[in-house]
Amino acid sequence: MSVSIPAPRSQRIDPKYKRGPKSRGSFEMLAWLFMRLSGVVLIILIFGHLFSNLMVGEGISGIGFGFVAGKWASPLWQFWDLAMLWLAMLHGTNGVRTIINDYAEKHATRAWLKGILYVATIFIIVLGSLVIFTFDPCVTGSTLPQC
Amino acid sequence: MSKTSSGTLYRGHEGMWSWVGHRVTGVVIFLYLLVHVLDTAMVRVDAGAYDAIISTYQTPWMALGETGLVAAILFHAFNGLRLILVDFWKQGTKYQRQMLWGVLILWVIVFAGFAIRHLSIAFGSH
Amino acid sequence: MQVHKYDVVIVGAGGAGMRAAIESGQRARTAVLTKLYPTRSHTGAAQGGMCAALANVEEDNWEWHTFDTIKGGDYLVDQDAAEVMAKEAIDAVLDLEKMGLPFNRTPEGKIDQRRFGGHTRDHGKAAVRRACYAADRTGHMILQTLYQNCVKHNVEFYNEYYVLDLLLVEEDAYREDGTAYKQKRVAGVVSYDLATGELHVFQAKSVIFASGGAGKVFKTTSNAHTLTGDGMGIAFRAGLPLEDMEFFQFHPTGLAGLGILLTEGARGEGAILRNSDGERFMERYAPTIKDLAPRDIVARAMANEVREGRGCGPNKDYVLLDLTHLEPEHIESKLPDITEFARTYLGVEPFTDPVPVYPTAHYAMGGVPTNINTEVLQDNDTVIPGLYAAGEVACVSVHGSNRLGTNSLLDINVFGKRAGVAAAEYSKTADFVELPQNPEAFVSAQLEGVLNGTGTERVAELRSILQETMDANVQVFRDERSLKEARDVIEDLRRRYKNISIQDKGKRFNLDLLEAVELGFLLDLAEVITVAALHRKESRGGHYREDYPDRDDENFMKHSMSYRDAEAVTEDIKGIRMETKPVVFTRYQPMERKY
Amino acid sequence: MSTELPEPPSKIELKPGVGGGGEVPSFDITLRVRRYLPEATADAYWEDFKLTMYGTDRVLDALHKVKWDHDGTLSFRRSCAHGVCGSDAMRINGRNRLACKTLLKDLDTSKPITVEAIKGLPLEKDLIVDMEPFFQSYREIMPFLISKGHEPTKERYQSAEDRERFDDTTKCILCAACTSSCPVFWTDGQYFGPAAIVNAHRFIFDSRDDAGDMRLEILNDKEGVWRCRTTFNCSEACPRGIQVTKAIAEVKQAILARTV
Ligand SMILES: Cc1cc2nc3c(=O)[nH]c(=O)nc-3n(C[C@H](O)[C@H](O)[C@H](O)COP(=O)(O)OP(=O)(O)OC[C@H]3O[C@@H](n4cnc5c(N)ncnc54)[C@H](O)[C@@H]3O)c2cc1C
Ligand code: HEM
Ligand code: SF4
Ligand code: F3S
Ligand code: FES
Repeated sequence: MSVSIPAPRSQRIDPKYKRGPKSRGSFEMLAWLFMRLSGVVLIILIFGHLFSNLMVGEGISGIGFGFVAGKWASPLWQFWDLAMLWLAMLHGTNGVRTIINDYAEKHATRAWLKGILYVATIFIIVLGSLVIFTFDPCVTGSTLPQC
Repeated sequence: MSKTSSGTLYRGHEGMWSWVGHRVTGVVIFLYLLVHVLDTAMVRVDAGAYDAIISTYQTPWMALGETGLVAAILFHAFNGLRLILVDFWKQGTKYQRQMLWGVLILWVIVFAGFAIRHLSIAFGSH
Repeated sequence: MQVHKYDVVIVGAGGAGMRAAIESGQRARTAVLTKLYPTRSHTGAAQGGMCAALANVEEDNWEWHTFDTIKGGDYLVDQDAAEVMAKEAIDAVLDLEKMGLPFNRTPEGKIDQRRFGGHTRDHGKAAVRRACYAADRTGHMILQTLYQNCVKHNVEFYNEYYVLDLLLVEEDAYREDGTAYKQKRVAGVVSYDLATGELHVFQAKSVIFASGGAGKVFKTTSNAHTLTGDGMGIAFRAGLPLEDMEFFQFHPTGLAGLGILLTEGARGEGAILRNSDGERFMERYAPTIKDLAPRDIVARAMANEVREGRGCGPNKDYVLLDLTHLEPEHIESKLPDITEFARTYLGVEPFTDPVPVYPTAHYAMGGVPTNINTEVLQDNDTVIPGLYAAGEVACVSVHGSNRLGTNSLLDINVFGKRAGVAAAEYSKTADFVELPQNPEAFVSAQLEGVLNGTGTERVAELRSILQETMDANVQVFRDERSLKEARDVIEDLRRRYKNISIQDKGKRFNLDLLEAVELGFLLDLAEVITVAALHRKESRGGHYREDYPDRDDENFMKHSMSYRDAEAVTEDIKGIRMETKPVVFTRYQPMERKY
Repeated sequence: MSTELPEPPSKIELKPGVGGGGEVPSFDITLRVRRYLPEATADAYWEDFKLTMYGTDRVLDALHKVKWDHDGTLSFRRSCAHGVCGSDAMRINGRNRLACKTLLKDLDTSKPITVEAIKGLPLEKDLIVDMEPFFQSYREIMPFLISKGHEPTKERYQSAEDRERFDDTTKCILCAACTSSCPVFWTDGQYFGPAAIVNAHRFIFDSRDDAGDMRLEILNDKEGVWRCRTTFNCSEACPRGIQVTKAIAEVKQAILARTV
């Protein structure tokens, strides 16, 4: 039964529990606040989106290129979807960031995962925004009457 | 060393399990959102391709998935409101449990309404 | 083995130890050794209050407080010490307030005060509001506040270090009259690190003992499992005397059968005791202050009611604490914790039903003798340079033969502070005393002995026999027969103790081993208590001999001093020598004690 | 100040059977303990003990019975035995409780009662964990009164309402039941944890204290209050009935109010 026993333990802290340097500024607070504010707005945006896409008219069966073109003809829906895209992506990204912080213990793993997350987020937001702004009802394959 | 103490499950109460639900639904929605933006982006490439993708959404299997997703969104949304009330309403921490029951009731009602309409459309049209 | 060097080493991190540490830590390099995390100390269990003649709610002054303390202790109190305590009480409370203690407040915002047993206006005229309190968790708030201030001052703690030996060296010295004697000096302490099983020797210029009480010699007790009288036991083994050990306080209101305390503050807030006839029996025993009579009187009254068949319950073995006539909101705001104890542990709802209570072993009035500067004495008047003691482990003696409620939290603050200052000041002028050869030899042999023991006796069994016999024979009522019975049982247990074995042979957190060591202290102390009680053939304060029911000032108005002495035989016990020490009188002459 | 009460009657009629009692029922239980003896085996394992216990016995009594009558190597911390010292927080039937405050008869004795160490702190032996990281977080929030200005000669005055403001959080006995029940704390042990926040709250809302801002600054950290996900495990676990999550919410709001 020879086991090595660590040195006297008084006030010894397992390195795992040593806190890193203090974070500066109020980023975490703002992120927290943003989660709640964006959450409230997202409820309206997402419920409106789901309702108009899936509940009224023919619901899911009615969705197609024409449906999208019809919607984005109105600046209101353009703005609606743009806001939803941004808020949901930022909200979701921040959420996933917290989750990574929680469960990825190694610093390097954390950095990698968050790197991938941010790249994906930027890509999706930029892509989505471009799609909404540069939407062209007469893209190849369009069978809309105005083309 | 601490593995031995954390290996087993903590039973927790409603609060903990609702948080687990909130977290899981949050991630699910996020992953879906990534895909959803990509597929919607097809409208910028080719209208036919977009329609083709959307038509897969219209199959019964995808409709079921879609229903699940909405279930997740509804829970996440209502529970999100509960969390906001817990944070900002003075009595929020006191009534968190009652609010959770409220969330679940609301969730069942709204989800039932949605599911009936959505599934009848999805299955009806095929 | 490791050796550490500190100016001041404090043994114990309860109220007394941490109050000392706050003073000493700011003046000298100080280490606090404690077998529990500081906030686990039993000071945190204290409920009712800490008294001081602040006169915040009604007229009061420290002289009345002095008088009450002396009378409460049945005149066995050293009056100079009582004066010091009552006078410094006011600053002790204010110090705590300044450190942040959240006392309950009066409508004007001052510290609120409540009544407590034996505290009176103008020498016994009526009960007075003297106890400062924080709901019914005054001790908790004191312990937390002191720990907080230790954190503030960066006090060095060695948590879960059991001190098991005191290192004393002896020198030849001469008294003023030319007679030679052996002067003891303190070199340090030996401790056992629970986490690793290693011994650590702490060399120190000053050592303060603040290791608390010894309630676990009894079965029914309000004291924690860890209050095994280690400090007293260590001092006794190191050849120091123990003073007034026969005086053990039994608190009237322990939850029946469990011993968990319901504060006297409950009676201070208006609760009363009733017997099986529903009678408020204290009207018969103490017509003036009734339920708020000092603890020894109330405890005896209760035991007497039970003995005479007026006890309640199926076995008629307890009486009732009645709070039902009080306003529920009032109870809820002033006594939230104890009502919860009644609910949790007995399933009784105190708002509507009276609570079963019976006296429970509570407080050791005796202990390591010190003077008013907290310096430990090696005999009646020779100070051991560098060795101090404060709190329940010590006997100054401010409590005499019976402590008044709230005077202990006061004691630990007043004398804890004094000890901290004195020990630090001493360490500035003194040098280290050289450690003896192999300082840890005694402890390591003792531990090896237990670890390698192959006997058949089990620690838990011996301990429970000890505790039962002490409850049965050395409790509220004692007489020659019962004390002799206890003595014989203890003698037998001591023999069996040599033949123990334990199951845990490891080095990590070997609590099995330490329980065996603690049992050794308990046996020593139980023996001293019993022998001292046999020796005092009178009744006084907490010590009530049915065969000698009266106080006998002529023969016994003096402190008892028990020494360990291999040669001596007292009351048929070999190894204990009894001596006496005069009581200090300043201004109050003994009177009959009536309330 | 206590109100003056009328003298209670000298004699009353007692209800029959007052004080309860009667035969103390005994019952059999299986205590299933998560053992970990680092000097003997590398891993933790479950061990069952069959015991006969009595009416008012608590889980602590059952543990004592094992230690004293069956297996002396079983190790756990305890001291006061009535819920005021905070030594014996452990996971009983999957949830954090104090062993000395959990009556066996309140548990389902038909099934084994499981007992294991609290989660998230380094396990040292059986039910004993290393508490230092926990106390370290506590120390970091400056848990002591800091007041500027001159010391009054007598006490500082404080109105009863101001005193009441932080009453709840003064009850904390630092048992760690809350922090070790927090799913966020389990993840990496970096989160300050509810207990530290409770003790910060005790000073932030004390009208006599002047360093509230500093404590808010400390807790406005990536490991501070914002990591709380309001799972309420802490509030449910607290043996002192402290509204822990509420205290955390109040601290969050104080930080918000101060920055915005
Ligand atoms: C339930 C209860 C209620 C009470 N209520 C009141 C009240 O209302 N008013 C009042 O005035 N008094 C009250 N008292 C009495 C008072 O609380 C105690 O007498 C007082 O707190 C003792 O303080 P202390 O510092 O001497 O010891 P403790 O607080 O008991 O501390 C002892 C310390 O010594 C350490 N220690 C012990 N042995 C060793 C060792 N071998 N090695 C290292 N460290 C060791 C322990 O770890 C601990 O830190 C009450 C007592 C009890 C039990
Ligand atoms: C419908 C309206 C929504 C509301 C009201 C809402 C509300 C919230 C709130 C309040 C939080 C913070 C929880 C906490 O701090 O404990 C949160 C977290 C989160 N949300 Fe949402 N949300 C909504 C939509 C979304 C969407 C669309 C996504 C995905 C893109 C999403 C993904 C997440 C994620 C991943 C988290 C982190 C979960 C965690 O840390 O446990 N949410 N949500
Ligand atoms: S807040 Fe409650 S659970 Fe947490 S440490 Fe304090 S007493 Fe224990
Ligand atoms: S359990 Fe943890 S997540 Fe918040 S509510 Fe309590 S601190
Ligand atoms: S033993 Fe003190 S809290 Fe349980």
